[in-house]
Amino acid sequence: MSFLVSSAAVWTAPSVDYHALAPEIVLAVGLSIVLLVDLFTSERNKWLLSVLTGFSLLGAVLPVLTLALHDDSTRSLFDGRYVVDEFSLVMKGLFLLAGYVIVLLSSSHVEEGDYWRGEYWFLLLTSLLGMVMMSSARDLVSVFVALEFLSIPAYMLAAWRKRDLKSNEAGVKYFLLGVFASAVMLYGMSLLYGVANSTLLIDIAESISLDGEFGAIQALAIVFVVVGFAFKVSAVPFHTWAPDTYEGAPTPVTAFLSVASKAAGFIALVVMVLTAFPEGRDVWQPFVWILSALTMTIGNVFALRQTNLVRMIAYSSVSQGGFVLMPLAVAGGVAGEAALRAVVVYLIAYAATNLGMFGVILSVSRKTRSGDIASLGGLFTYAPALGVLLTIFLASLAGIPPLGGWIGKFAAFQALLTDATPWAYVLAVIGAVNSVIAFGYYGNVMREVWMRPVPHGDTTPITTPSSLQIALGITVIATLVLGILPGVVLHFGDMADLVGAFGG
Amino acid sequence: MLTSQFLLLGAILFCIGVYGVIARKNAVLVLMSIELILNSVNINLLAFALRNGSADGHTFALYIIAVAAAEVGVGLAMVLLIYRNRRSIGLDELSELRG
Amino acid sequence: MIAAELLVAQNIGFAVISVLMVIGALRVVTTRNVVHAALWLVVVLSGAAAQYVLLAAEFVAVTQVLVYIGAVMVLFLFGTMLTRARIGTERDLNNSYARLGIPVAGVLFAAMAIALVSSFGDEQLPSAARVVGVPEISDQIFGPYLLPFWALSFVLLAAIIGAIVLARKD
Amino acid sequence: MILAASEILSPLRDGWFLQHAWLTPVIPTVGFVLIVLFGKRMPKKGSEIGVLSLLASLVLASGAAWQWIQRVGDAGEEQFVSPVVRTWTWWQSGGVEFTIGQHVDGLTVVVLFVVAFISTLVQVYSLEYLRGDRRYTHFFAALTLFSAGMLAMVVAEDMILFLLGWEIMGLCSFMLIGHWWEDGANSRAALKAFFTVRTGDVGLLVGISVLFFAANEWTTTHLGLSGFSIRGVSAWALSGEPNSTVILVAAIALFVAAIGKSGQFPLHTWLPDAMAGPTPVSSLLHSSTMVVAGVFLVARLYPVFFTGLDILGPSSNVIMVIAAITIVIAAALAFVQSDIKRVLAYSTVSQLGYMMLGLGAGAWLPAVFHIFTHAFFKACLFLCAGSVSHSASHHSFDMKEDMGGLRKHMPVTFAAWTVSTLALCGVFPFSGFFSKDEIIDNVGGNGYTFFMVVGLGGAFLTAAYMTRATYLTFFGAARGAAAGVHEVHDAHAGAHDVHDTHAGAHEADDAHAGPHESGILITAPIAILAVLAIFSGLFNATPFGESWEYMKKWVEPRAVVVASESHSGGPGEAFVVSVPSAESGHSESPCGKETPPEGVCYAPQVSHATFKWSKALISLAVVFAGIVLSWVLSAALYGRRDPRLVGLTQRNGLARAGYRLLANKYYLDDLYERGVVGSITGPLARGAYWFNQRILDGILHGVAGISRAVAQVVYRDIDQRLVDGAVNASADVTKAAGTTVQPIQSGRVGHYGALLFATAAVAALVFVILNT
Repeated sequence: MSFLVSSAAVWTAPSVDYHALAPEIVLAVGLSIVLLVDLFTSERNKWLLSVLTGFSLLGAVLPVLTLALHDDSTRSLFDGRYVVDEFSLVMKGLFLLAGYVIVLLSSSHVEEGDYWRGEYWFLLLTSLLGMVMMSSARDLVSVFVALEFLSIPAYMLAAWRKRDLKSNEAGVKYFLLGVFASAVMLYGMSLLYGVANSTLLIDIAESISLDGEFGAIQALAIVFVVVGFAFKVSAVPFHTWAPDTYEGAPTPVTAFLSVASKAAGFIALVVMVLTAFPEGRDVWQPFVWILSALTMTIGNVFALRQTNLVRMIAYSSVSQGGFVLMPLAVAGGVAGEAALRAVVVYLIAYAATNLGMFGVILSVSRKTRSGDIASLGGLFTYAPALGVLLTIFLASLAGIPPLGGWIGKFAAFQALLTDATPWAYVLAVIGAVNSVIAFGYYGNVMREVWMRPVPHGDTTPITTPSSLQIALGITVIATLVLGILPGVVLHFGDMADLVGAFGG
Repeated sequence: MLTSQFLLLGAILFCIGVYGVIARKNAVLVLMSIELILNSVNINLLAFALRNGSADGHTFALYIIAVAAAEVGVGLAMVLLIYRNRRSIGLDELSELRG
Repeated sequence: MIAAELLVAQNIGFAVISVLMVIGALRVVTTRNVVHAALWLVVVLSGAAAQYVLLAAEFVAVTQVLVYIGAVMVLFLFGTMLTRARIGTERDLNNSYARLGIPVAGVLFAAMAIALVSSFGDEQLPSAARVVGVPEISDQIFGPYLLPFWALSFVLLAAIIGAIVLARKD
Repeated sequence: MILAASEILSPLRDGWFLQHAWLTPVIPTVGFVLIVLFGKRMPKKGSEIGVLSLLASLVLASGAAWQWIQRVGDAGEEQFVSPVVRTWTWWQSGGVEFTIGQHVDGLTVVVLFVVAFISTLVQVYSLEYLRGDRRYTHFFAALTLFSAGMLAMVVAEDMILFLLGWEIMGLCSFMLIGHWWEDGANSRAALKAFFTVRTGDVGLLVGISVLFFAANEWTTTHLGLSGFSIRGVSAWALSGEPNSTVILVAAIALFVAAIGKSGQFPLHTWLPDAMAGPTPVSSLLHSSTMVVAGVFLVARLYPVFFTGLDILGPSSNVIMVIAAITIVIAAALAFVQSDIKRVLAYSTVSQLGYMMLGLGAGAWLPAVFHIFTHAFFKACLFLCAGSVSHSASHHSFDMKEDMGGLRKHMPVTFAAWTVSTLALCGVFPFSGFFSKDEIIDNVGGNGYTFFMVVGLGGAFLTAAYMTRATYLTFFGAARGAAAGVHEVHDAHAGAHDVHDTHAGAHEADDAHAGPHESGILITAPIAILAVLAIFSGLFNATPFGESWEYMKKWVEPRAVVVASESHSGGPGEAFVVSVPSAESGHSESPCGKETPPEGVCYAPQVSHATFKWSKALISLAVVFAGIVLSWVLSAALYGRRDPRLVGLTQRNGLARAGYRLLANKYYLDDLYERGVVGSITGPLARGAYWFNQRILDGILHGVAGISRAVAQVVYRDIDQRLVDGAVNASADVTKAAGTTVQPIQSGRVGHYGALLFATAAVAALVFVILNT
């Protein structure tokens, strides 16, 4: 039985840099506390859990800051399988802060609906922990586990309104398609492991760049891996779940999916293509190019014909995803760093704007109890503050300066023009045309808000709970500051240098 | 033994699984088809582990098995949920959300 | 010579198991009886475990038997029972557009087969490969792959808690 | 040579106002914020903040203009008067520094003054005009923000700030046109305007980007400026460096933006619809300020167009062609309008065409001068129209139904209107004569005889339609509301195109009163503008000799070669390398003709036609012919109801066809609606739908089916309700799109999965085969 003969060396405990892992540890402790406190609190005191969740997230921001301010800001753990670099710190900060805003958005919603509250917060934190982990994952196993880590709780959150058939449907669709996509991705990953004999992304990059070795198997692997993440970022034609899930899921969960979960998909995609396949650009660049063009266009065409507000936002966020993919389509060439910066900047600006958008929708739907765009009619006359906020967020999504969305679009186009290839120009033109078309549906909502009568003449004012007010305040300030002082966000973009990419 | 014989077996299982998830209406059967796909990935990984002479493939495969178990649990919970609400687990009937 | 004979035996074993697995898989996706499908799935999963043994991965093979055939299959059968599937044959298991799956699977297989054959062609698996033992796997799990392992525990915890909330009656 | 140059140099004075011109947009911005925050609680509902902030801007702009004149006075004859530039770093990205700052030169101070001046007057006018409006505060907030945006665009040092101001104006235009959104047509018009202009804005974005990437390297090394800087781009365009294709693309892209904003053919259709907004808005945004932004863009980046489109070259360029078409078709359209504001709107389109024509033909200064004079008399005309509707015609703008004979009731308004009309027609010695005639003169002088004839024809048409409008409004018998027939009017309310639907309180207020003169807050701005309509032409009265050409001295940048950064200290201030003989006006300066050997140019050498009374008399004759002919016809048609003319459009086939073409605005709206907008919202769906409707039906039903389809098209063409914003794509398109895309989003998991795997499979197969 030679099978049982071990050839392993003597095991030594891996050295763990606990400072580098501190954000994850804080979150893990936080979610355990939420789970335990949930057991011992009565129904009346469940509000405590949302506070605990918020504190866990803010608490995890602290180590992110100390890590960022530390001189040696790049830390590599587990032989480079888990890397804390500036890119990952920026993204961790984004996830934690976006998560905090989502907690604010959810709290009143969760208190008032018949939810399983403790478990809701627990799952939300779990998913965010997965995202935080995703930003540092630099090998196939970590990426895969982080992806499932952030997805599995999200599948269940989408179905969280248990008695609502639509919510059930949303959860089932999200779950099944998510599993399909991760199966395809896994198959691609198994091939990558096979050709590289390592799960480390930088080893894979080396094996793919071996001269003359690039063959069909590598192409297949790259396509499959990109498909897996294209699902996560709801790129057309892998977007089909997104509108259905966004519409059916509880609205705060939709905000979570459309911002945080999508951003996680994007950073995974960025990390994979830039650190693992830099030499495979002849495969993923055209593929992402096509996905980007399709995503922008189809998302817009569908959004134009929606009457349901959340569904329209869903398609709009599909279309926005196409804009984030746009710089990635040229990321393999000279525009690599510009593309990385554009993705980071776009994600930050988009997160602020879209979360604010959902904040307004949540506030308004507390009164209207309807998802129709028409239910926003005359919003300005009875809730002027919400009307103005909604207009700001819509204008930002449409890319009108000086609001945050503009700087994102600017960075994306800058990356394309830096690449200066005909295909980049064509994509830029497609993007420009789409950004005009997009105004069609954003403008339609603005018109409802400003220039339409109030449905049923019901002009009772809207009472917005204070948590929502805080969330709206944070997001609108972020949207304005990002647009007016783009230096702030572009600084993050410049800083976000990705270890392992660009031969570094 | 050839490397490609195991890989082709994996590919066949993968494609049968893909056929299954498209063709099947019953949610439990769709979940079973997904298991076929995940097993094909594991066959791949272990064949490569033998080919490359490294243990990473084994570890990866074990992690996939664990995640697959979690996914089946979640999937069946959702199936029970829709069964309770609709008295049916036909996925095709879940088409209220569309357009 | 001895090695070559052994390989013949392994090849025959591979062929037999593979045929069984493919038949089983086809029955899983075509049978009209949910319980039969589950039983055919057991055939495929056991076959996979046998293949793992052939691939010198006995620990994974054991895990496969324990987790899949032991736990997952029981889950499936519970799921089948709880959703009151008929024990006999059912007509309504397939979509009206089931045939759509054939071309999709066909094209997918074509792409995979071309890639696999062109890249690995007639490459032999090393006959005297370094065998990976359990200690080595554990060294990996508790060494470089520690963090995903730690994460997996949270994934399973989340899955259990979420599944309970979703599945329970309230 | 350096010694010789330094002798003619003297330090140029710049005072506090020039240094702080950037405050002009900042003050209204602050005013806007204050109105939004506290407006409703103020005693005058925030309007006082608006008026005061604009007044402050006006003071600053006037001060800057005064100091600029002094600065020019300091300069030697041939010295380049460098703009007063101040910049601050805004942000840095990817090695590029983005600055924000002010760039004050002659063009800036002219437009700055005009914008601040008209904005102030219009705000004062609005105090009375919108009294009691339910969104009074919002109106002033939007108006103030608009002024801030426009002023920011005018003082912008770089294209980023320019773009910012440009977009803010677009947004405010949208809000102001839709101010009375209770009428669905108004909000549709607002969206249409915004969408059309945004379509053009893509051109601006593209143009700025192309310029940046083409010029940045050159500007950084030679001038130490970024590729967004207006000075940098101008110098680059004249340096002989640019690739001719690149700069052509940039110029065309920018011109597309100018077409959208300035209502040039074929994107002019939004401007008449924009008259749905309150009259002060039409007066400010849609006649005198915002719509000249496109002209301003061309004038501002003139070197780019000069080089890119080969202005002054042997053949005509795209600017002139578009401008000529615009002049003629818009003037012709003005004849068939019965809404007084629409007449003025088409007139504005036509006059913008003149400005563009001037720029396209190398007559930079006359075009800029026309911005200046046109602003006064056109704003005055709009305010007069508003005054008429406010006090005499019961908020109707329909000249045929509700006006007539008002000259006796409204002496001030009538006098101001007449003066402004004469200015617009270009009658000596009113202001329009000096600017418009200069444009026509210079177009001819630069060798574009055909376009000169077009300009003269346009002048004839202008004179004719303005006479018609004047006759209908102020002469003849009073009709409808002007005659005090309120009941009849109310019954027909729905039949009129556009109505100012004021708050009920206001209606009741003057419902019993007959036509009367408006209050002082309305007549005072009108009177001030009328005075300027008479005299503003004297700022560049070419007929009176060189000494009267103040504008040329103050505003026109001098085409001299200036040492660039790499040769000396600061751009512009250092020394003059070569000297043109400016007196003769004909180019000896190498600027724009060939690469300057050392140093850079910031402006191309343009020529000036010498004024001849003989030429001026021809154009005056044309104008008088137009006025007289139109007066006779109008008196016959509308006054005496001459049977030979009344109903001519019904009887005579040719006249009928012509009238219908004009009445339908050349079917352009329908072209947009069906062609452009429809194709954006769902090309495939539309194609499928079209195929289904036209081809299949056609085959099935034969000729009868086709003719029915054609009849349907005609019916829809006539139906103006379909002339709609881009958003409201017709219901059938949406329905067709719905059926086409249904399979993609069927809601079935199996379909979704099949799509996912099928795409993965196809992509995999393609890339596998490519890499095997």
